[in-house]
Amino acid sequence: MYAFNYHKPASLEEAAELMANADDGAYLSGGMTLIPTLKQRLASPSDVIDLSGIEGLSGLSLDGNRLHVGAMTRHADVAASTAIPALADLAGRIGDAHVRNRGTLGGSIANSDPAADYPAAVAALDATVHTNKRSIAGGEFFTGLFETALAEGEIVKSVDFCVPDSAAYEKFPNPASRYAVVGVMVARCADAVCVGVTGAGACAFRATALEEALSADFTPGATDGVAIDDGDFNADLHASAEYRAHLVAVLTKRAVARLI
Amino acid sequence: MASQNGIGAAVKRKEDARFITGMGRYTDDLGAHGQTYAMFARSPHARAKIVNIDTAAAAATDGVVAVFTGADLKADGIGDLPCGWLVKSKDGSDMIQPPHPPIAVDAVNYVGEPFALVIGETLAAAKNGAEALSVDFEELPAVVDLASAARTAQIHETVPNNQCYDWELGDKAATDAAFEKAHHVTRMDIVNNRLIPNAIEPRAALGEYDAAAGSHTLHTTSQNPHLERLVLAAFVNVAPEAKLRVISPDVGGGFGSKIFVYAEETAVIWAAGKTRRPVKWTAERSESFLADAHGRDHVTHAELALAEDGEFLGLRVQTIANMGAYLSTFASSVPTYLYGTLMAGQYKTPAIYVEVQSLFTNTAPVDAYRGAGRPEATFVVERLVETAAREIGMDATDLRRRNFIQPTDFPYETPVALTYDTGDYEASLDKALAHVHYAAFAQRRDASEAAGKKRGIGFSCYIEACGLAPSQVAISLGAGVGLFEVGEVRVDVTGSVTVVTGSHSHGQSHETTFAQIISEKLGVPFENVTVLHGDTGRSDYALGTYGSRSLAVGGSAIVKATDKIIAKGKKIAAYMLDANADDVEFEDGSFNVTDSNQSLTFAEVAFAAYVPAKYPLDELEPGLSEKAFYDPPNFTYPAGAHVCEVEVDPETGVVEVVQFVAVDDFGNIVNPMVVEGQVHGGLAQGIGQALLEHGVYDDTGQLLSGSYMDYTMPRADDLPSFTVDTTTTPCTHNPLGVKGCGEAGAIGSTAAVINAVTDALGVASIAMPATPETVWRTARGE
Amino acid sequence: MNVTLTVNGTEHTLDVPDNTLLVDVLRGQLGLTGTHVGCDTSQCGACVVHLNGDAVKSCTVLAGQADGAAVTTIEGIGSPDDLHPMQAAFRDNHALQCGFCTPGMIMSAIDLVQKSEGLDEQAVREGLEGNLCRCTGYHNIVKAVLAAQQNMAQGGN
Amino acid sequence: MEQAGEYRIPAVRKEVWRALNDPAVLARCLDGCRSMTPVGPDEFEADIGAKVGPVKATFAAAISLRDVVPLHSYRLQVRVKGGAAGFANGTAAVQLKEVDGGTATMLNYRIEGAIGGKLAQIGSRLVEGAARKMTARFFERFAADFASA
Repeated sequence: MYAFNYHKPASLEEAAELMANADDGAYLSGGMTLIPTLKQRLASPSDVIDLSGIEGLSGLSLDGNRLHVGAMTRHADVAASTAIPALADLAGRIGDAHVRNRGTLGGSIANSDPAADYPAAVAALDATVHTNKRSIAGGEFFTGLFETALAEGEIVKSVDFCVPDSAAYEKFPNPASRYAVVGVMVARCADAVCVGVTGAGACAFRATALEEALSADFTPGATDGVAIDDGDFNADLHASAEYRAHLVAVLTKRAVARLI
Repeated sequence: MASQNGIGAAVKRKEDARFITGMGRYTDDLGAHGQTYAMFARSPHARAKIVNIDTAAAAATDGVVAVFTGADLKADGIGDLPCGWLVKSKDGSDMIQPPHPPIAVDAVNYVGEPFALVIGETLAAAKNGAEALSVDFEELPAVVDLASAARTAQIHETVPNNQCYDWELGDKAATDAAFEKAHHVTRMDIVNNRLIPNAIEPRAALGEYDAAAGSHTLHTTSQNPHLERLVLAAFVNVAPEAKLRVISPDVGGGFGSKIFVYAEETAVIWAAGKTRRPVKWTAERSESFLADAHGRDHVTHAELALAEDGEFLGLRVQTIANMGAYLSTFASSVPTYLYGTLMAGQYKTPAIYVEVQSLFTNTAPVDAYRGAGRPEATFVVERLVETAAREIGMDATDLRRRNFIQPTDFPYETPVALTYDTGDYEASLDKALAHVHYAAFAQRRDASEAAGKKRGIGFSCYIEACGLAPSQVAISLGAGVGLFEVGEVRVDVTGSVTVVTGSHSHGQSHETTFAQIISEKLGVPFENVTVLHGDTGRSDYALGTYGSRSLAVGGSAIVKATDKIIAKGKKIAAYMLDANADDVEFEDGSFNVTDSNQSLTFAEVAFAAYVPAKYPLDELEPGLSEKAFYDPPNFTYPAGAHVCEVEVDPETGVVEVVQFVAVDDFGNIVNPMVVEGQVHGGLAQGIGQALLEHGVYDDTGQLLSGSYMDYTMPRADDLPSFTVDTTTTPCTHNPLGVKGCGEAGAIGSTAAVINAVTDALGVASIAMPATPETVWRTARGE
Repeated sequence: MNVTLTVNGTEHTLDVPDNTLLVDVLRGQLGLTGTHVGCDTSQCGACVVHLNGDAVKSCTVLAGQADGAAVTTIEGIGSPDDLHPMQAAFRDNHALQCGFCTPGMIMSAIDLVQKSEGLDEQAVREGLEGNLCRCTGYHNIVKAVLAAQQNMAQGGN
Repeated sequence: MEQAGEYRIPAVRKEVWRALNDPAVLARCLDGCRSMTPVGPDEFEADIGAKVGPVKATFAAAISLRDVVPLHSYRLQVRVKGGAAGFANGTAAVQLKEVDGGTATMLNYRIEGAIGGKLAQIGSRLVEGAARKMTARFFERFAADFASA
């Protein structure tokens, strides 16, 4: 690691001010991506601003049909929650036990790793991302490869998820890293069917063609023949774009099968 | 004596007490006063000329103690890293060994090759210094694809066509004739995927120089510290042998990759002398991926000729083996004498001809990795046999039985230069089939089919040549060193025993199994035996641990030394009891005079030897400490039957190993618990090769699977629990009747898995590793 | 900067550079070399310790993040004369060979068993996915964890 | 790693060609480019701060134009050194064609690239996506430059 100044501010305001005053600051939540990157010397922030000292950023609470999850809530705590079983299931499949004991929801979505699990839920569960400045609709949050709608220095405070009538998350893990090669969350809220996909593209997205097919006929067979355009899909050692597209279909079908 | 802690007992390990409490001492746990840290600057290019290295900024970096380039080592007389086995080509010419400077001088030839060494007061300072090096590389096109490597750019000036050697074994004419009369020929193209060993402890070295004594001490993660010392002294010229002590403390796994003498420890021990400061280096995993010797990596065409009734008539194998950019310490022997010689397998194939062309590429050097040559040979033979059975419509186990070497055939001389001493191959197969409930397989397959899955079963009846090796045989075939082992048994004054062995343990449990041998042979309580290893300052020159040899060769040396102890003890006892030495027997830890009730305990005799109050000093030296060197007369031949059952999800291509049975014949067994553990670990690596692991370079020579993000290590949830059992035909030529068990799991299992996957899919072949996408595509007929 | 850690029950206040990792404090400053480093991408699990009761990879925690926390390392759970049931189960089931992954594996396994009830083989295998072992093929590790689960339930730690 | 694509640019070919040879335009369109300095005929040096998620590295790039056929095509070669992160080499073959009776220009590109060092070793899963993003962003901005002009 290169040298940096470590800060543990006690408030969002203090954190934002530290960031504003830093030459090149980086927020640290769970550190599951940032710290390995620093260890590889692939980033050299002047200041690392640890958000874990800020009160009130973690915990889950249910408000009507919205589940409110603090940004610093660890994956393990979401995995142990009961309000949205599919979200708990998703959180329980992130990384490994040690990642789940440190990694946070806010850190995960702010990073917008194309292979992270949470973005599938943000896409599928009509989420709203609350920051220290504003609220951002889940559908507009992820904008590209490691890119989000967050402005420079903006901090995620919490995420609200719709509590669906039913939902299921299906994940095809990368055999080496255990990130999602493809992850699909299928959720039913009232009449709507949402299909959030992670791993396949540059960032999480909703598979609208699959949603339409499932809205018309919520059966595993309904997705057969739905074309999934893999033109912009990721490709790496473990999975070609074509295979990822195939997995999107298979995992969607399996998620639907679990829900009927 | 049927000792509770003797031979054959599943004794709990002595070494565990420190390992489970965090008190193990691995190289990186050590430190020295005034220690500095080494960082190697490594080539980002697969092939480039080094036009210039400007070290000024690096040297001026805060906390940097010294900066060394390859030229500095060369100027100081540091020699090249040698390969210890000279292989000759078909035409009788010697293999071509390109110069391999520890630190690159004029050119770099693989990504990760070190071209400079920066010593810092802290690791961060050394890293900063390494980043401040300004290097002018002239990039050149890299040679990466093995199949075409002989026809592309020439990597080394001295190596035309990038060919190290073009070797053959067996009778070509007889084999060709066998194919002429064949009723059926099975032909296969096989790629044996490159693996990266990945012992969980990364390599490390701590070099110290004692200016007062003019001597060097190197603590390092070596499987054979004596070989390390020999090479560093005799070939690399770091220091005279007597002024260099190499110590391997606790070592966290090796699997072959820590046999070799590498650039890093060479440079570290040299730099300690130059800087007069202790120098420490510990690999980061990213460095291990780039710079540890890799394993396997063959491209093969193989053919099996069969008679109408399934009798094997002949086997022809053409292999191209990847050496990587330079010859690692034993690289040349792996695809030749550890590969071609195993092509008979368990079968009476009368004519075999093997050709191996070994080529250089701009990739990390390739050398022995668990099994070393024998897994590759087994994969060829057992894939061919299974495929032949399918092609001729015969049950794969029946075809094997039809061709097995029978118990009455031993000693059996193969057409590829080995003489198997003993074995019973059907016994292992029978037991394996019983464990796997082969008869009910069809039902299980139907059940899977009904659930939308495809189930397959695959077999592998392997043989290996272990206990490396008879020195005379090995030296006549090009080995540069003898391959005996030394064992020293020091009886302490009070009758406890200290054993010093040249075999080094990096997980194999020597401290336990060797103590069991002593306990059994001398009747000394297991707790009173201490085993020391891994230190050139403690044991005589010996060869260390590899090739499943520790027990068969190292253990045999200890038995020989023990026999000497007993012989001397009898003489002492005879004197003390006023009896004839020929009348003294040693049994259950006592020296007894036959036909009398006179007896002395082992401890009493030991005490008398060291406190020679009444002692025949004119006939016997005082003391009770004996040493023996053991050079085996033959290899040992562990063999067995592995059966794998898989269930494939055709929709995703995911393969689940639902059952794995390994029945092995390791001869006699000293500690069945340890043996089972060795088999389990080997199976994980063999299954890992089949389904998960792959060292992948892109076509410019960049290692793409260079971290645990992309190199798929087998994890707990990738594997099933194994069914492991044994049969026993004792080795006929070593005193313990043991054969060795360290590599069997990795040798036998890979072919069984791929045979099962191809069975499930109903295809002739599939690329390894059979990853989900590969399986999915294969299932779709691509 | 100063950090205060309670390691294996003893409080230490240490002056460390801001970019120090917890594992380096443990190994380098406190001499607790039982916690190992086997990779640099936070995957192998050789460095697992308990941080305020949770298993974490100490190579992926900054010393500053651990300020004020209680850390338990392999050295803190038992000694050769008084083994933790998990340590004893590893020995009794030959769940280790070279011993390098063992401390992290044991620390992960303890956390797994403490936080779950009625683990079966598959759950243990999944629960250990963050720890690599190259020697044992995991077979005996799984056996050991299941055995320790029994013993820990019967009043062990 | 290869990519290809085309953009319709609402400008006459001469203007497009001029822009393709203007370091200021290239610098403006290249993500993270902090400076682009001509160092010889068809040779430039650039400082590029690349950011892919948490990875942030500064690269010194040497850019040269090869096989220049004025108004028609060139190959833009980029050689990048990124210190600890590694290196990247790339070539963009760019062709221009008049369309819509010469009122607009079709820009056709084919990119070949290779990266090395730590980026390739531990980041291979992201290489293609990151390269695609940088390329797309470059040509989008390049095209947009004309649309807004």
